[in-house]
Amino acid sequence: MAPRLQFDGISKLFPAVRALNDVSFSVGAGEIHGLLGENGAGKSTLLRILSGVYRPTAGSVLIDGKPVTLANPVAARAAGVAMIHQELQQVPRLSVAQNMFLGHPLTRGRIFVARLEQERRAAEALAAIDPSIDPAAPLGTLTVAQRQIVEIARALLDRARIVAMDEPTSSLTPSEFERLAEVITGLARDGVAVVYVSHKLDEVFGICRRATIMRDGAVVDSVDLKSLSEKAVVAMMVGRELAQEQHRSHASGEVMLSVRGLASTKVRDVSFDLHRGEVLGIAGLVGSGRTELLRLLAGVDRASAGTIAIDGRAARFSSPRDAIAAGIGLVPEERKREGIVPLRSITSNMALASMGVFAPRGVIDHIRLKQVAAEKMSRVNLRPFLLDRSIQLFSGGNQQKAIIGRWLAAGTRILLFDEPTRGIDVGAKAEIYHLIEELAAEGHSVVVVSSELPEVIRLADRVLVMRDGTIAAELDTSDISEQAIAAHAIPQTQTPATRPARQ
Amino acid sequence: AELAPLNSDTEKDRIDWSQVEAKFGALPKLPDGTKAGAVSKTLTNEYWRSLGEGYKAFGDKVGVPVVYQAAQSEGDQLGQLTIAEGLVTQGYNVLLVSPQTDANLQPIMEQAKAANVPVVNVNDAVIPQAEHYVGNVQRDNGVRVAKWFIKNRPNGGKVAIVEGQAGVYAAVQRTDGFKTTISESGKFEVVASVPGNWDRQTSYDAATNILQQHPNLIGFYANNDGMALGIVEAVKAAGLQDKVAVFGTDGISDAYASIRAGELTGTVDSFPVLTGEVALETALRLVAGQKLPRVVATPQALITKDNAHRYSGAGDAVRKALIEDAAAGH
Amino acid sequence: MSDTTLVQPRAEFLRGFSMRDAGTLIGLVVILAVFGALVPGFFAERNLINILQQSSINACLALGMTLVIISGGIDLSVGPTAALSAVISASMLVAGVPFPLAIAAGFAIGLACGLVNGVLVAYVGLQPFIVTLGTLSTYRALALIYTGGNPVLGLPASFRAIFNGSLFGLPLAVIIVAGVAVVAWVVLKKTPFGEYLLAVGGNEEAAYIAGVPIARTKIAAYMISGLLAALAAQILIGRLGAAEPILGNLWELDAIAAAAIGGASLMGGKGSVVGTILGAVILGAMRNGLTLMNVQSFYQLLATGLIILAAMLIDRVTRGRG
Amino acid sequence: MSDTTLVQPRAEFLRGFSMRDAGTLIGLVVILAVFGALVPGFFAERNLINILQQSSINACLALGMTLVIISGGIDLSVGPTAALSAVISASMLVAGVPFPLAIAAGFAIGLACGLVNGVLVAYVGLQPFIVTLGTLSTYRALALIYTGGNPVLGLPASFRAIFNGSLFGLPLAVIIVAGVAVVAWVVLKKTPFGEYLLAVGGNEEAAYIAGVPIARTKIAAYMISGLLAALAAQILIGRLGAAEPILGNLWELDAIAAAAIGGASLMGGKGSVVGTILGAVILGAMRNGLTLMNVQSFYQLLATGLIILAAMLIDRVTRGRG
Ligand SMILES: Nc1ncnc2c1ncn2[C@@H]1O[C@H](COP(=O)(O)OP(=O)(O)OP(=O)(O)O)[C@@H](O)[C@H]1O
Ligand SMILES: Nc1ncnc2c1ncn2[C@@H]1O[C@H](COP(=O)(O)OP(=O)(O)OP(=O)(O)O)[C@@H](O)[C@H]1O
Ligand SMILES: [Mg+2]
Ligand SMILES: [Mg+2]
Repeated sequence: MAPRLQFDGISKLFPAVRALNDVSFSVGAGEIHGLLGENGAGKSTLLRILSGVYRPTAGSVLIDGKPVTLANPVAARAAGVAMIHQELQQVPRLSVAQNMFLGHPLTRGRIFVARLEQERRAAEALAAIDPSIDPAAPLGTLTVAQRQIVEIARALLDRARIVAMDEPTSSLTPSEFERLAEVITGLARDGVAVVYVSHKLDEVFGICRRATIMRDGAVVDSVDLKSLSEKAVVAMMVGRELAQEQHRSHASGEVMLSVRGLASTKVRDVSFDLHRGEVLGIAGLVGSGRTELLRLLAGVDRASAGTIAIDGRAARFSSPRDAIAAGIGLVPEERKREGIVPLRSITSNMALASMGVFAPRGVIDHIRLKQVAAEKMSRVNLRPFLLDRSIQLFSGGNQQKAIIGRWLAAGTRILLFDEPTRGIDVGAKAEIYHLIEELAAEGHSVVVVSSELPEVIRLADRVLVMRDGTIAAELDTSDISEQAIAAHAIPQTQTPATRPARQ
Repeated sequence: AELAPLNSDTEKDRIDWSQVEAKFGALPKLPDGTKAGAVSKTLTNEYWRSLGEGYKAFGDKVGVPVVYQAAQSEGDQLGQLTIAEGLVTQGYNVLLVSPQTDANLQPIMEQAKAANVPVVNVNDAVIPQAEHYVGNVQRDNGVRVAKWFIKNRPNGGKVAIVEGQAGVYAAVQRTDGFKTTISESGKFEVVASVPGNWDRQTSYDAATNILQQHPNLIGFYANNDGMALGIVEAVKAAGLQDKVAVFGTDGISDAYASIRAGELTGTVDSFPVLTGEVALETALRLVAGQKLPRVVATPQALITKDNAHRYSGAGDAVRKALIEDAAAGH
Repeated sequence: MSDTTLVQPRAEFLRGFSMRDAGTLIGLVVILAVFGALVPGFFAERNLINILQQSSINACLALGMTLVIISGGIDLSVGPTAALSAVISASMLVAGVPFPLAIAAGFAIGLACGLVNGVLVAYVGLQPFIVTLGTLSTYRALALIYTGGNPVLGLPASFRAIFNGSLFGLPLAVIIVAGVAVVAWVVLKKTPFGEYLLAVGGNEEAAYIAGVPIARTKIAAYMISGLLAALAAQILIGRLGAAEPILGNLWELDAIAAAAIGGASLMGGKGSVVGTILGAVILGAMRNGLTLMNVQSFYQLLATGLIILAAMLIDRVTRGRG
Repeated sequence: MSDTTLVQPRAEFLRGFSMRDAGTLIGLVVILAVFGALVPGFFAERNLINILQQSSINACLALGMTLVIISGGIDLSVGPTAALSAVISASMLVAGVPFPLAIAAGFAIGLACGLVNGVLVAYVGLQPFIVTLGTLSTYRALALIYTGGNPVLGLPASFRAIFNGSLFGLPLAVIIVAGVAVVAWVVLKKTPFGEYLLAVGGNEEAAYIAGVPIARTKIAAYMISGLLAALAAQILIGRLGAAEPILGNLWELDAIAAAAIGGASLMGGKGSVVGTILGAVILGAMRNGLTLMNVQSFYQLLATGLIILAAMLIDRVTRGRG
């Protein structure tokens, strides 16, 4: 019997880039197939071809043995393909249910949108993962995590024969992944072919039996995960062995940043100190106010109460500019919306926060700018190393590297990372961890907000656990463990599954 | 010596169009290949198209080709300047210009002088440095309508003005002529003087509002005929057609039709075709080397149902009627 | 800034009447109150009807404009579209063509003008502003060429009666436009097309990926705008009894102003039928009030500018950022 | 559609002369070629200089407009800003105030008008289109009120000589505007402010988090636009010898058209100084050629519309989507 899905010699050329080169592999009905590779390996491009967003330059896609023409998203959907895109593809002003049914709404008499029916069906689909999401709420009022769940639920509505998931869990916590895993295995039991892309190898090992590993646009191999170690897979992805690194502390006793009684709409009475050379982890459930806290520290939002002192001097931020001048920089959570200026080059994006440095006399010193860009971008290992190319053409991981480079160029002393490795591959992840440690060793102070507990444990000298906008616990190096963090993060009165709904 | 800035309404060095032939004789013979270039405000208004017809008619009569252009819209000042500059470059022997504003064709004066091409400013906006002007007295438009009211509505009453585009010379002068004359009589009150922007719909709405607030209004004066025709509709919609007199300006054919139908009370016709003929004749006399007074005044007449027939015939009949008028000293 | 891009959760008083519309309503109330205090007779029933009637044409255009703006576009060509539709309908009427046919021809012209705009925007991928700037000149020129620049006069009285009548004391034009508004509201709030408009303007890429027919949605928006411009033209020539090729000069600015005052965002994805209607009435009330106060033309122009700014400010203050 | 939002990487032939500009240049060459073939004397040196001179005022405004558009805004008030600046400078000149002072006052007016626009956009958070639509009326009204509607006549000949002179056979106005273009190019390509403009228009929120002074950047863009409108006003009154309160009617549309033909995106974040200059020359050459061909004004209007569309189309075809 022909496989449910078969890629046959797919190539994709973009101007100046060969994103895919003769990719062939197949996925059977009822199979959950992992698709692994570093940033820029071509995973999203392949799935975008599958979902009709891009046309392949060569090669074909076969479903149940028959070649299909996937000329546009509508054709792909008609061919039985549902897709969860890596970047959230949503319209903030429409409701959750409207977004889920966008493009093929349920109608009454073919004229009116059957709003209630849509909301009922949407609620059903959402119930499997997060029943707290109100299908009638405007999508723009949801958190990123909730929006991602909506995106997943949308793919479930279709009863598709093939479901492609491009990093569906990049903003989700492990407990949410658990429920997603159940949903995915349920799909597989019903004979759906699932292609699952994730940089979280434990997830892939957890639910996939087979996986295809890609590097530089080509297939390295399709492998049986049962017979391979994570380490071996990583080696295939990056083309070399990655050394397992251990946490090392560089913290000194000198207080660099001191926060007292900080509060805003979502943050209550937060106090802590951050030392020179320290990496401070902030853990907590989605919606616990971590992002909000970082935004206050970075001057993006204004605090309603509390004080911030840097090097013992009180600081008052009325905009990020003030915070940057005081030596604080934020690597934001939503890269596309808050991080990059899409049309501009890597170099421009990097230099944006340090224009004063590059233009001491009002005119930009392009020679110096080029040097610094080359230096910082090779330090973060940008790939491809095209500094004048517009940033929107880079993979998410490489965009993130450019944003980190932005603060390196600005000589920022206090770096705030919000989900620093969201959507970033293992190789780059290791590089970023290494980078964070190096920065700490050089005397920078770092705050890392992350929903991935191993990441927090790997990086942090000390961990603050947030709950409902306030600090529920502070764990020192010796106390840090997944269990300890989870115990403090989860509200006593409720389980994570019934996290309060926001409308 | 520098010319004093021209005020076409008050300039002393002037001659009435009907006197030109008597004083300066028939049109002298022109150099071979004489051609005239003309630029006016816009062709979207019949007035300016008729002016062009006048140019053409006279040009045909004397065998002088005339190129007639206009800006793309009223208010396209630089576009008009571009056109005029094009005409200078192309080597016409004389230019007839009807500028959008008093100033926008100023550079032409110098360029034409340098190229030794006489320029005749025809009607409406007045270039201060203009050496030659052909046209009517703008202010007189308003004055004539005011006089009609004083004569035909001896008891006085409330009147309203709907103005053209704010700041345009013709609109300012016409409005002022009407307002001043009618106020001096003492019996009339100008209860509203609001912008109609040369636009029928705007004028319709403005008239509706004015009528509603002053149902006992006795008359409107509009700065052009398009606006007046809009007002007529508003008056009809308010059911006041027998009580409210409506006057326009320009004498376009629609205005005549409406006057004959008994709807529009009257208009001040400034005889654009004749003006065009006179203007081109003046221009050609200059080409032939004659020295004419700075201003050649063209005729205008208040048209009402009673005299409409007299002025709406073929070109020569109108010309004759106007010569009679001139002789009678109107 | 962060808070401009976030959507405030809004307590919808009624479905379809948002906080944002309440802001516009307050703007209208303030302006009405000021004129009511300054102008005797401003609140007379007859004058209020006048205001509605005088707002109706702009409201009609502004409704189409709102849909186009929601789709992320703009239609600068509404005035010339109306003019072209008007002169063609009118010349057919004068030639004795039966009303329904002549009116249908006018509507067809409006649809065709909108189709051209829509195709250039959606299929050729040109910027809406510049496309409709180009067709603004083109359609105007066609109307002028067709008529030789002359108005078309002498529309049959019976035709004029259609648009000049009254029903329940309200001018028919007002009732027609109110009907159009209801339809537009239903379309925007209750139909897939309304959703598509919001999606295309709100996030075109997401809409495309979700299978929304992007091009058809945009083209439909421009065609509706053209159709409503044609309707406005019929109402106007009915009222004036003549169709001029220069009719509709600067209509686009009034229509855009009404839509924007009513909460439409020129970045797309946002707009309200109720708000647009209120915006059109604000502008109409202002013109009416200034005329009744016999404000001199320079000061009327000043007041027009300041009131547009004030309406946006009032709205801004009552609503917070966004 | 997904691929409309992605930009093709461009091979830069020369720094600052992009593929996109090459598209505009091809548009210009085609239009020049057509007119050159149709109009004898079109390529005469005198006529080419005429074209440049006739394009210079629009180019000057369009440069400011380009910066505003890049920042994600639009400035409809350039014409009235120029008018206000013109009448105030002119009345000072006529009153005998020394030139530098009178010119400086004109520039100050331009800056002030831009400041008001900028503050309303950046601090109050109103939509640029509607803010500048409001100030369009407001500034015009102020110019009319200040002068009572009358032109200010009789500017000193020596003042006029400043802007009317020639250098190396080129009119001074052309040289001044060329200088402005060079400065604008340097500003956009070589200064932090240029980067800020592109960032603010490209992604305001990201720019904000990266520490870009959003409000100041936007305000500066509007002030530059106001300043260049004032400069255009000085050039014009120098040429005309008089300043009128109604000067600058519809200038905004030409300026926007030039910027858009030159590649500026009205969604912000994108625009080119070289392209804008080429766009202004395209429009200027078109006017000039049509006049020399003696095209009747209705057909000129038609040609204007069609050529704007054609310029965008040529550019679109030579460049691919984007
Ligand atoms: N529209 C485009 N135009 C040009 N190049 C592109 C385009 N889209 C993707 N690329 C390039 O194609 C390559 C593959 O990118 P892709 O997004 O498929 O990688 P990925 O494996 O999904 O990476 P990540 O793990 O970061 O999501 C990259 O080099 C990227 O820069
Ligand atoms: N765009 C938004 N609109 C409305 N509420 C929001 C928005 N963003 C965040 N919130 C709310 O602010 C609160 C704190 O969110 P925050 O993003 O700080 O949490 P977090 O712990 O960082 O979680 P996440 O991992 O989702 O970022 C949550 O209750 C969330 O609903
Ligand atoms: Mg990807
Ligand atoms: Mg967060």
